[in-house]
Amino acid sequence: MKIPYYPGCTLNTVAKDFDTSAKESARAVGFEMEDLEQWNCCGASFPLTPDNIMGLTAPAKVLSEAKKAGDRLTTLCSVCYNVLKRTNKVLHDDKARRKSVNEFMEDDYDGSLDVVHYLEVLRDDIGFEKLKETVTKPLEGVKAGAYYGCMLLRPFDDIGIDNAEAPTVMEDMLKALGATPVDFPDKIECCGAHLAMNNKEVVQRLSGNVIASAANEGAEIIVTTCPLCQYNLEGTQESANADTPNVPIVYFTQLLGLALGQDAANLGFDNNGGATEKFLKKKGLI
Amino acid sequence: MPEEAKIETEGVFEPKIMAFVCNWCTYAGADLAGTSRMEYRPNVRIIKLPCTGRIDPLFIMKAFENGADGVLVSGCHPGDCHYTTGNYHARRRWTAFKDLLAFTGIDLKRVQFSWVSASEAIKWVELINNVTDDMEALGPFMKFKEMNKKGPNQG
Amino acid sequence: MPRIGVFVCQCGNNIEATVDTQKVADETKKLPGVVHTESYKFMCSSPGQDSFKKAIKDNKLDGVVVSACSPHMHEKTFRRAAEAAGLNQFQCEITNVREQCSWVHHDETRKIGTDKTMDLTRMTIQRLKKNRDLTKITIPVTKRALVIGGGIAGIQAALDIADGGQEVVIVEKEPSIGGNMARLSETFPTMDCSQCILTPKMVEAELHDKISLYTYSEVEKVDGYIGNFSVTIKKKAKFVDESTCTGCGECWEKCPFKADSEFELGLSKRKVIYTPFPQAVPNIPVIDKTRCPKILKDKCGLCAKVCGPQSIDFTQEDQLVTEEFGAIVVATGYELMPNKDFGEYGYGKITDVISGMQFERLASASGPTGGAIRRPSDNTEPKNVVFIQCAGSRDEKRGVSYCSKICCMYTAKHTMLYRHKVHDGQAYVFYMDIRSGGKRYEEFVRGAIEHDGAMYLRGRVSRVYEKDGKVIIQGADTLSGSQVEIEADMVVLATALVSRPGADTVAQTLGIGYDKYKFYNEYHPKLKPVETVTAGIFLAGTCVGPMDIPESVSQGSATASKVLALFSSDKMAREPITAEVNKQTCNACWDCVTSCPYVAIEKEEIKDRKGNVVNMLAHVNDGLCQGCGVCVCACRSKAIDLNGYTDEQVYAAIATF
Amino acid sequence: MENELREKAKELLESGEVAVVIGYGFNRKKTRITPVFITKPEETDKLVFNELCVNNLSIYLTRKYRDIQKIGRPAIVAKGCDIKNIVVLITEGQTKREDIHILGVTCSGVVYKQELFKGELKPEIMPSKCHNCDVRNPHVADTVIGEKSDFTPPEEPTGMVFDKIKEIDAMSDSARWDFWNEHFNRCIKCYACRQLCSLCYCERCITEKNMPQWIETSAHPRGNLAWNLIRAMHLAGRCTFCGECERGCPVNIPLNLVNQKLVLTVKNAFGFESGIDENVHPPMIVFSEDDNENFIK
Amino acid sequence: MKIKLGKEDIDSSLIQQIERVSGETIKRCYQCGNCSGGCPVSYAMEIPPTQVMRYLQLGMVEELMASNSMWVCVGCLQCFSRCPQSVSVANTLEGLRQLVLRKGEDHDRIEDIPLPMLKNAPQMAIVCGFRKFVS
Repeated sequence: MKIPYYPGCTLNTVAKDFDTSAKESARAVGFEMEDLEQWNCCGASFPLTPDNIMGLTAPAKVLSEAKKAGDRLTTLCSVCYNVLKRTNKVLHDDKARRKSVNEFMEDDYDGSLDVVHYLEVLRDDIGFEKLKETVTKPLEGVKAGAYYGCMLLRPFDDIGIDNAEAPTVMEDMLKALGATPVDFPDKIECCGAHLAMNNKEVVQRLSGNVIASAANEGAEIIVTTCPLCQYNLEGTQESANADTPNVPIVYFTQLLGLALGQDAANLGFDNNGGATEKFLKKKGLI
Repeated sequence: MPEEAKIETEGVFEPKIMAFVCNWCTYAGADLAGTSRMEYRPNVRIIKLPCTGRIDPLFIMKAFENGADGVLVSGCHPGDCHYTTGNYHARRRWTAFKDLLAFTGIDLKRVQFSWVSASEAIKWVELINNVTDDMEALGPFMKFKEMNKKGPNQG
Repeated sequence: MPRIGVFVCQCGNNIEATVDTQKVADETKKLPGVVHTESYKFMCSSPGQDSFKKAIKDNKLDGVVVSACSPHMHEKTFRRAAEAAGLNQFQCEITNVREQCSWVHHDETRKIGTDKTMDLTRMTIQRLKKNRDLTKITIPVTKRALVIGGGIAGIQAALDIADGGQEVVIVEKEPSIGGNMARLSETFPTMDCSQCILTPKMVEAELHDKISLYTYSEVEKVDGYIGNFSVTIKKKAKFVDESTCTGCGECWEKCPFKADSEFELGLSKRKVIYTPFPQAVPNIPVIDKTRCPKILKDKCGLCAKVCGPQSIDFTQEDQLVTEEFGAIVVATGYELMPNKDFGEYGYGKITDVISGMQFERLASASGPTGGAIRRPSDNTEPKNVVFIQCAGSRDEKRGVSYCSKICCMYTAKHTMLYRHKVHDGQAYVFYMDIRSGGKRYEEFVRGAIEHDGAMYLRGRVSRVYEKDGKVIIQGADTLSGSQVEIEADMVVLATALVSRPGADTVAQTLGIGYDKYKFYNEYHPKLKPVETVTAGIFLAGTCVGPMDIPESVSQGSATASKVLALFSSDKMAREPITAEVNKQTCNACWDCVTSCPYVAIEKEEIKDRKGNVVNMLAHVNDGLCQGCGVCVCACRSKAIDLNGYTDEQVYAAIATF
Repeated sequence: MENELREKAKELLESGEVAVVIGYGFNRKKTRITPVFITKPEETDKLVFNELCVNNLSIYLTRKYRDIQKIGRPAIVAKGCDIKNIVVLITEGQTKREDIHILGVTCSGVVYKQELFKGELKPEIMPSKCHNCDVRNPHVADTVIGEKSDFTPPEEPTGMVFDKIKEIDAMSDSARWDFWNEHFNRCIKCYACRQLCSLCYCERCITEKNMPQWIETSAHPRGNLAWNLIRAMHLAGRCTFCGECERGCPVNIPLNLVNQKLVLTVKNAFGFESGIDENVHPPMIVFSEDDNENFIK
Repeated sequence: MKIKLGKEDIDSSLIQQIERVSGETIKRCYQCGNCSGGCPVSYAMEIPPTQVMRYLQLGMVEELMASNSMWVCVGCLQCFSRCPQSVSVANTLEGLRQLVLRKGEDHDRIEDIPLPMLKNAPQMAIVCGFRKFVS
């Protein structure tokens, strides 16, 4: 099975390791992610004002390209997923906006694509049972807190890949990998996102809350799906004061790659800050 | 103002729409729209019948013959019929009749069917506005109007 | 030439504001056959009706059109007046120019309204010209009432009808009557113990010689019409012989198997042979056949062994009985929206987040904790309790858009009960508005705040989660504009009151209407609040919508007065809107017979003088025909027509268009 | 086969089981096939059956021909397709199964019009119904006469009528309207369609009801349209596609198209085929709660 | 604080503009407070979400423009997700931001962003940030 894949800016550059581990893992469980031939940045934010047609054109361009490659498109980054899926829905449901957007495009696009997140492919196409069978290095004894953030869940009617208040898809994946998922209340709270740019105080507080909440429930490691969450949580962890619990942050494809037997050296743990490698060594996983 | 221009401005097309509705659901829904002081387009003339089961295809033919630009047929949702099953019978008749009309070349936008319950005042208002818009977009229903001009068997 | 009068009502300014009624009167006067027209401020007022009657007599009118409000409002009024003036009442027709014209076309120039009124009135005039004199049909009345639902509304209705001397059957789905009220601890605003005031009525209903209780029973099928309903009732197998059981309790004492108690909302267990609560009426247990090992796999049977009067009968089967009734009171009550519907409050997974009804059971002296407030997770006394109002109510996105009406009051009551039982406890209430309209209600809420120290926070709770054995509430106090976090021991949701599951099926069985929340539709929300559009079927209590006990009781009594009025004579008159067969043109194809929803059309034998059958023709039974007109359309030769909605009348209206 | 038929007819008349045999015979000049009503056993030799017997004799079982019914219990010579009409008549109470004797004849197709027959039955002179016939062996009969046919109809109905329906379906609204108007405008309201149809048995036809006059009786295009459409509606779920209406139309209106269109609708929407089982109610007077309603808003 | 209220405040063209741009109907908000309760950055806002909606209902746009609320909102949609009236405060605040940005008034300048941030942060943060803060 081949699924066209949209890497997005971050996963194509600073977080390249996440992208390669995802592709390797995909191959291991039986599907192929094919980079789109042509793609551009999705805009990294879905325009919240409906009159903002320009904000829709960048993702529409991506979708239109993707349509040439097939009927489905998968993404890894939660933000890309959110932006593309919501834009797709607008173009599908709202004739007027579809018309306006298409005026700026070479090929008309009608919103007929099925935008799916990598996790959805694992859950719905492959199945976690099958994933479990493919695991070669079970993450035994790893108490992992799955952190969802906003973009994978909200708004539920447009994109929610799982129950908006009590999602379990990541926990189910972690279970399949042999880890022990730890539920924590703040797993659906915001990390501060783009405020990283100009409001460090808010980011540290929000990300700090997430880390504290996970630690309080006994998580030894936090798993993210969004490179920006990853960055914010990591940053908070690094500059944290003494009373913030020290919990390593990993991207979900890193753990996936590890459990499926990929070489730890290629998974980019060295970029996660020292705590991650130390933790994984302690657990005997690298 | 020159005479021609005057006629043109006055001659804004106001579609004539005939609605056959059941007494218990749609008629009551239309009443509720009134009680709630909602506003909708004035182009519809309602003929109240006890049940959609009483609505004969002949009524629809006659309405067109008499110059209706559109016909609306509306009653209780399935399961809600005051007479328990009248609307199911009606639904069967409409299924056949609409196919026949379409086969004869009548645009099915000219005959619309809907379920509007006694509590669906908003649906009623939207329905009337939409049907009126549809008829406005389609323009006067010339097919019957032209036919009316003809004498017997002039081909 | 007919002599028609047209009366255009101004309805104060309701019609006049957008319709020039005088112009309508003047213009219609010009129509052939119209001999008298007038416009009047309030046609329905008594001077209005007097002038209406006078005009009929003075002008020797043979038909009248009243262009006024919806026929659903005043058709009867004007038809009665027309009759008083000597006309056949079916020569009076209403044009609906208020609900369907003046109120929905807000054109200040009055052109739109006037034109449309004129059109509509013209259509009615032409229709009227084809009207025929009709006479009402009289039908016999079975003086026996069925009450569906044995909650407080149903009990009250039954008691009042029975006290009026008529027979009543109460059909109750559960093993005992009492309904939701039996679950309540104390009742606002008087703080009477619910069971103290309810059980005497339950017992009275049981002992009343005019009332029969069919508990553990459901209505399966309803045929017939007002005065003559034929109802099939399923009496579910209780596996206990009601005639011999003494209710001694030996069986349920000895029964070794337990299940979650429905009555206690899962807060405690009951036995597999059980009565739902100790004061059950009738005090006869039933066996839960889905859990009884004797029934499932022929093991145990202990209850039968210990039963003195040998009342246990494992071979009992569901029984269908069909009985005749003249009227039906529907009082099927309500339910609370399930806790699992509240995502941000933990989807019912947090044990210490409970519903208001569960709190009632905790506070009830006969409840699982004997009236002590204990939180379900660890049975400790909660010191901080947060009450969340509007859980599911006034939330059109994920719950229901309406206000559940009783929660403001019962939450205030809960905070009081809580403080009375846990003196050092603190109650917090998140509310959006406090709706305390009602006698002594506002004072009651103030008491909760001022006397019993409940902390009221105006805001909604955004999220509830568990942390370190506490329930954390994250919400807002909009009055101070701040976020609020409370570490509570227990949360009580004032969950929305919703219709019972299957309320729609019951409505369909009865042929009554319901809204999108499956609450039953009144005939008119203000003026006919306990009637339905189906004659002879009445509504009481929360099956209509949220209401409190006083209201439910009032409605119970109101339905009783309607039923007793119906039963006051042996026969009743019915609208003559029925189908009629033209015997000359009937093809005897029986399509009408097949399609009639009421089995109202029979095959009639036409005999010659010697008594030989020479022909068979369709014949409509006036008593059974409800006037839907399905047969009229089924008949290809148009040998059937529907009185009141004849082909000629409809044709005339279409032709005027 | 004719001998077999004559023998049986004779036997029935002789035994008194029936009073009349409704069948096919030649006209005096022996040029055309015409209905014959045999009441005497010795006249049964007049009965014929061949590819020219296109008429649907079931019409003589309706109330339109009371004088024939007065003769007594009839036997009727019927092809499978004609039997379908008889089945509908039984369903609709117009006759009783036990009151008639059906002499079912196996059939290998008939000509559409006798004039076209040049001594050989070629597919192109057969009506569409014969090409798709699923009742060449009579499905309801008291006596079956003739050799068993092993014809199986094509899965998808073929023939001119079906092709034309597809063609019309593909047209634009206005082209369809023009097509039908052109045809209906020719209608002279002679009601031959009605007279020939065994399912048009109404005591009083809708056009003859004049209070109110739903359908104009003059041959105005308006009334012509209403007449032809409402007649089609009255046949919806009943019409067996016998084709007599179109065959009889003096101005060649393709009535088979409208009627067959509704036959297809009824088949697709309600899974019903008329004339198969006399114990099943026709679809327009019953319903299913699950009927499709995607056209209803 | 005392406000003087008139029809012109409630129905001002500015309010209509905000409604048009944001696609939200301001009067749908019935001030339950759920958004403020769940908003992760409510604590940092000078005017918290529920009050934002109230200010708009009262036509107090100036006060909102002067506050930091619109620049603090991170668009996590928790407000919309739990709003019983399906109102999105996030959309409304974006509408306010657009009112400023579309006049060409930037909230942030690239020069003010620390270099390590520009170097190391995921591009998405920068792209998104610029969309929210720069015209």
